[in-house]
Amino acid sequence: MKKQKKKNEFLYFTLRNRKLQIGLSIILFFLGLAIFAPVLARNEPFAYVNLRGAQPPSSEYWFGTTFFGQDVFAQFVLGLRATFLVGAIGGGLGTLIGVLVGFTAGYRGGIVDELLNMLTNIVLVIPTLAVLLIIAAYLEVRSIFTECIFIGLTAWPWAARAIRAQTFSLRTRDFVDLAKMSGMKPLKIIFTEIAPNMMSYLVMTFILQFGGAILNAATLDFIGLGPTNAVSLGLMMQYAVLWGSLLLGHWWWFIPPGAAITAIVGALYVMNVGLDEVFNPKLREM
Amino acid sequence: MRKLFVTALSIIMLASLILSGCATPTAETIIQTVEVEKKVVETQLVKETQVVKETQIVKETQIVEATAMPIVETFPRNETLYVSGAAWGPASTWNPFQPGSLANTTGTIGFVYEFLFAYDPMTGQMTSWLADSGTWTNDTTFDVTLREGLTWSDGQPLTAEDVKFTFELGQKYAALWFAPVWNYLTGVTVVDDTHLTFAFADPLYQEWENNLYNIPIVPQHLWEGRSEEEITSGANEQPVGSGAYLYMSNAEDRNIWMRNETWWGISVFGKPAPKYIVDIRTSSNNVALGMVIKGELDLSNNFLPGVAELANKGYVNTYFAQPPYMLSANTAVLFLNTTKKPMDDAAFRRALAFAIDVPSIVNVAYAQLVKAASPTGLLPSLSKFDNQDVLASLGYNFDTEKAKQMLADAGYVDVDADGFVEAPDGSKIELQVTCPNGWSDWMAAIDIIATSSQAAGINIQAATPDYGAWNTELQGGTFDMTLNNWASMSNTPWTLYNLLFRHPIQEQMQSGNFGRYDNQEMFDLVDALAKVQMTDEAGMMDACSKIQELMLTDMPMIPLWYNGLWSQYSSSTWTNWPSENSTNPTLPTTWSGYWQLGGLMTLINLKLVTP
Amino acid sequence: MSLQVDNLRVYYQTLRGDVKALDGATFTLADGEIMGLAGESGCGKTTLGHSLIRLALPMRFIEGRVTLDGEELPIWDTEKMNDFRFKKISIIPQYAMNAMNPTRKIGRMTAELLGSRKVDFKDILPELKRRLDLVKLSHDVLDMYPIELSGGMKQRMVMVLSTLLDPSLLIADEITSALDVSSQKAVAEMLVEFRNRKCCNSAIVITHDISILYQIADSIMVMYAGQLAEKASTETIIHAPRHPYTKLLISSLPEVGVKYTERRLTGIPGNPPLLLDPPVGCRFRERCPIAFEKCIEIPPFVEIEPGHFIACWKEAGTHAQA
Amino acid sequence: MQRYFSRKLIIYALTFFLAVTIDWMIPRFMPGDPIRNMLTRVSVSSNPSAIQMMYDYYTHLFGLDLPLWQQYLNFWNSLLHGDIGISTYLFPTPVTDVLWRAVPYDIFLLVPAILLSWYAGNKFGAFAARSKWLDNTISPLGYILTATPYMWLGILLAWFFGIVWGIFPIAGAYSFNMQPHLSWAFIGSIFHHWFLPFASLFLVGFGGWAIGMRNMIIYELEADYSHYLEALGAPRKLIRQYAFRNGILPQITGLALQLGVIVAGALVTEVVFSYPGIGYLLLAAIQNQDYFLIQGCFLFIIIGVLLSNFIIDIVYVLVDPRTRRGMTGESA
Repeated sequence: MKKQKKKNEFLYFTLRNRKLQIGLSIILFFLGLAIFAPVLARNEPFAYVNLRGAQPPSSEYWFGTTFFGQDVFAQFVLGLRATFLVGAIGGGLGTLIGVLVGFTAGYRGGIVDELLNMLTNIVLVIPTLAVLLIIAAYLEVRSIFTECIFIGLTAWPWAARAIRAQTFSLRTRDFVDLAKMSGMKPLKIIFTEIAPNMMSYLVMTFILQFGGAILNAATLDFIGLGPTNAVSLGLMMQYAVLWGSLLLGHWWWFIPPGAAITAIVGALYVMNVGLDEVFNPKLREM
Repeated sequence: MRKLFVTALSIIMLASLILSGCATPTAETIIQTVEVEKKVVETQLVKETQVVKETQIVKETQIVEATAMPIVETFPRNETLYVSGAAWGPASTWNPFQPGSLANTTGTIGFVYEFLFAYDPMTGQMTSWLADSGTWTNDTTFDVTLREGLTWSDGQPLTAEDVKFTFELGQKYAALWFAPVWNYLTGVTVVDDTHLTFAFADPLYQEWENNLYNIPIVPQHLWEGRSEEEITSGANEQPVGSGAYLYMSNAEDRNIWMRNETWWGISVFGKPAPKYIVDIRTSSNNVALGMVIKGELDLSNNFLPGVAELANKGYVNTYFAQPPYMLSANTAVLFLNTTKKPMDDAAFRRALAFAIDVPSIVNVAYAQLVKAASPTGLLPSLSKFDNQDVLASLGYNFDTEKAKQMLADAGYVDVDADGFVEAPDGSKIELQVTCPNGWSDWMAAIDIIATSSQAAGINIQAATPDYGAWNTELQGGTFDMTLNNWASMSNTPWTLYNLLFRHPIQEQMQSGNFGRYDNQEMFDLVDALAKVQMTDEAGMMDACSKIQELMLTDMPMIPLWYNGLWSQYSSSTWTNWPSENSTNPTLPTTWSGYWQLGGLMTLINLKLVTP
Repeated sequence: MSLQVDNLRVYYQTLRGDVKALDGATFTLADGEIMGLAGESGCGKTTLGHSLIRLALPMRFIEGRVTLDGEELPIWDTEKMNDFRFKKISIIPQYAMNAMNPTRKIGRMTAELLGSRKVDFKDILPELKRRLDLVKLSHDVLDMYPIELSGGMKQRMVMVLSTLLDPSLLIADEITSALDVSSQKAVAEMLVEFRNRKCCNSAIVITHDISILYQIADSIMVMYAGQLAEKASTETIIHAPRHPYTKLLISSLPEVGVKYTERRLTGIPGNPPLLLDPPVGCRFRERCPIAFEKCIEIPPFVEIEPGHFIACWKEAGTHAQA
Repeated sequence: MQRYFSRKLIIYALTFFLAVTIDWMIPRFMPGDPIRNMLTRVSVSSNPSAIQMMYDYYTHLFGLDLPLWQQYLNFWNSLLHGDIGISTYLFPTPVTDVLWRAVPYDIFLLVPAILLSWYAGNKFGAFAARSKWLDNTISPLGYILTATPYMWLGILLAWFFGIVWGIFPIAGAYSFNMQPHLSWAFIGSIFHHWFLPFASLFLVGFGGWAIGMRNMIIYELEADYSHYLEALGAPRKLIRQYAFRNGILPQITGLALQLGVIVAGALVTEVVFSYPGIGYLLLAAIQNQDYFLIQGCFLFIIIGVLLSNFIIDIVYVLVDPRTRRGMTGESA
């Protein structure tokens, strides 16, 4: 009964929170575009459809065409797919590793914790992008998938740090002690006692990792170390700059991809704060 | 000590600035109105001379070791030429024997170090430079007469000994790029200060004459004490040469040259108009293009997509006022890996040549900035060596239907009805066409190659590995088909054919014949061409015709289009740029290796805009 | 008469409606009186204590009147209350362990706090030192950060700090619950000492621990479900309670000295009502062994003997009728 | 405190060791041959045997013909002697020379951008936390800024201010018509070129710090000590002041954690504005497959980040009394 109430209250706050409403609707809007990209895009992203080259947005080409006469809107919606894919896989992998490392460290404690914590702190100091750049630079063929993997593999440390701290505090709570004393198996304790209390943390970590992965991917793409055979928002910006869109005034080529990334990542951050307010009643008043 | 000097100088300059009581305007204000510009320039001129004087005083009284190069606070616009497009990285070497890295300090060869001869691709003539004349006295002896009164910029005379010394460096050090000349060069003899003789055994005339305007002559008195490492790979940070400009200074994104007022060539060719040349490295097209439009950059040799549009509107000037706008610089060739199926089949290769939509590459990928190549691959400047009969019977053009027919005739049929043909033995054909990632014009081009080939039924996909990976595939021969344009503008068709049919076939093909086309007949033809005297045009034509006939029959690689000699300029400060309307047009380029192809003459012909 | 509270109602705002945590409290506190405030968790005793000094969201003032030394406290107005806080009414919070800014030296923090109240730190320093002696703290603590003090030390420091301006009323909220038994006793005794030395005039001691009250309180007030149940002298509450809830509360303790902290009262069947929608009438009705029809109406809190107040129809029947 | 520092130092030493090892490993275990790439740029008119000789010569010069373990030891050895090789892309310039030329620009760009954005962001965030109204108007701006990809902001600034309005240059570190010298004009030119890259780094950082501080303050205002002060009638001003001071502490730690992200931002910003710092250099090194320069850039970045971390640690100790008093306030 009590649990039920708690759940309802959580849901209630979730739905009522303005920040979550705004954030979620932005994400859903872009996700919708990404999902229905094949329907929405009337042209192949790289097909040279407009023989007049770059043209501003029109009813035929909603976001105009590129220097080569490619449909910017088609590239945009398909690029969104890459963005969400990178966020989901890269961010998901980062969270997963972070959780495994952070949780093991926090829960086991002792020497395991010392070692894992040291590892985390070491990797934390090394600038992720520098490593990513170098790895990407030496990969012969890069797909969106490998990009996701490498972003995930380098993004976990701060997630691990946060999860570890949270596990630490949960581990010493009464209800866990109680469960231990009652002879519950560690795994069961983890799943029945600790995991539910960590959910809020996990969700928030994932959201931040999601956003971080998107930004990292955009940076890699822009520098020319993105996927060698795909379309993404970062690549669009790279091409736009390479092909002189700033000077030629082809603003429709470089504004949409950046704006979409900003909107998506911004929405994720806003959602994160919204969730924080939901999970942490003290903050609700502001 | 140098630091101290700079600091002292800075303080003096600051003091003089404060005394003169005016702030130096930035570049932007100079460009805005002409009247303002003039005024500004006058004050600056005064200031500059003042500063230079003070510099000299300081030098005389305190510092002996300091270089004579003055520090110019702000370059006067009417004495300075701003160029870009040659450098792709910060300056790192001024060693004239490192041609690859010299792009970053374009002018090291051409401005500082000079050659015996120059070559004018516009007229197809070798012109004398350091050498007054060069003649084959017999088949194996080449006599050179130097001009009188040649000097190095440090005042020492430039003599036949310097020339001999330079050539003999190649004999001593195999790592120097021109070392192979000693395969057929047997000795250099100095007759007197201005005369010397080269003796040969079985000379490669074509290569030799190419070398005459590519081997930079260095001063013996400064180089003879150097170690092998210094000569082959030293940075030579304070280059002393004989040429029209002196190296002044460099920063991460620029190199600065100052006119050599005592250059021997002033009396021969005239004085190059700009006193200073600032060579700017721009990483971004936007920057270069923007600067040209604003008149901040006088000449840009960057590849600037979209420049056609701006040229049409009159924002920038180009060599041609209409397509292709640019002169042609080199040939983009599609190398086919003849060791792989089905590229080992000449019939397939010829069909492919008809399947590729070159017009789209020209019009879409390059927005008309390039020209479709002659099937022989030779640049327009060498078009006199195109055999028109061979072209008429064996040439190719974009024709999807014909390509389909040729494939069918050769047994390539779509067996499994997937829209793509299978090889005569029934195996599937899945090929990749590659170029380095980020080379955006080529990336667009290979997309078109892939798409148009698919339309003809050949399953080709575009792929863009990184430069390193691409290069490994290229030289290791593991690619299917790939683009390459490494034969530079030359005085002889041999340069191109030497790249295309480089032999013998080795494990690593580093400088040509990447598709490993192994045909002794062809190799013999190219070797024969190498040994034709440059003066024997009929002989050259004959050799070229044979090469072209075999090449177009076997089609081991497909020349597609000419990459342009990218060049766009502003006439706001300097004028009299070469164009199709010039009486004696020269190459409007700053690329390294092109100064001796007329680039320097372009500077000499420039005139200041009279306001 | 130091404190007089009339019909004070303070609710908690929640999304599902008001939680009637304090529903009509009327009582007085004599000069120099230390009154214990006891009851189960969630009975409203903390709400009562806090509402007197810092009525902050989500607490909502409904009605009532609080008079301290003849002056009405504007407890509904956060700004106006500032004039009274610290000087007239003060609190030793439950979270005394974390009550001090961790990044300020205690002395400096005190000085800044006093300064913000227009009191000169230098003038009060001698008195501060005397009081530190009183609670057996070295004067050095002023030059320390809170983290350098033990729990007991922090508790005592906060005690000194809260009473520094000799407030008329001191609210001590669970001041002993975080301490070990020996410290508990010492702190409790110090509180009495403070009162004796007039560091504060009167005090309300909110606690779970009736044994502490037994040692230091002059009187005890018992609350149940947001309402007052009984108030009388300590002796009376411990030995002769009249309200059925008080009786059960006292009898359920195995012996004086054992906390009934978070445990449910096993001796009393049922649970306390939810204050979101409390039953009408006497809120103890459903668990009361002696409930009868009359209990459907709210029993008034009446004085049945001098200083002995009770809210129960049965026990105070005659008085209530009158 | 000693424990705090020794712990930190061990972490940094290990990080350095690991970074150097990664640094050494990555190029060696990845495909691509730097010497061959360098040689392809050499004139093609030379014959294969000459190229092979040049290849052997350079391979030997760079020590790539040794066994791997030997290369690794040599790497450490020369590293400790301050020698991290010769750039192949900028042959024959030593990598350290190339890097030292770039470092001043990075310092000049990054230090003000980091410190000012941190300072202004914190101030602004604290300001936003003052009231619901301010929060609702200011915070969205912060979210937008912090979510903006660095290069996109750079592109927008370059487009607006550099091309549309033409009031700022978009390439280089100082005007192309000048040589470095000490004058107001030259200093002006330096700042003129510095402004846009600085602004893009500043703005993105600013948004992040403002949001962070706003959240911190709200946490701190709900802390027990804030409630106690309120109960004792302390004015809002004092409470805010404490909240700000305490909220700053995690922001300092945050600064250390954000350094990696800022470095990444600087890298792309330098690319967008052709600003000759290490980021710009690293990209060129990657595009030219210059082993040694890539290693050098990475190493310099690591050293820079470690140094900054250490400085931040020291500052943290100075600011947070808990670490100073022998307590490990903030665990390593």
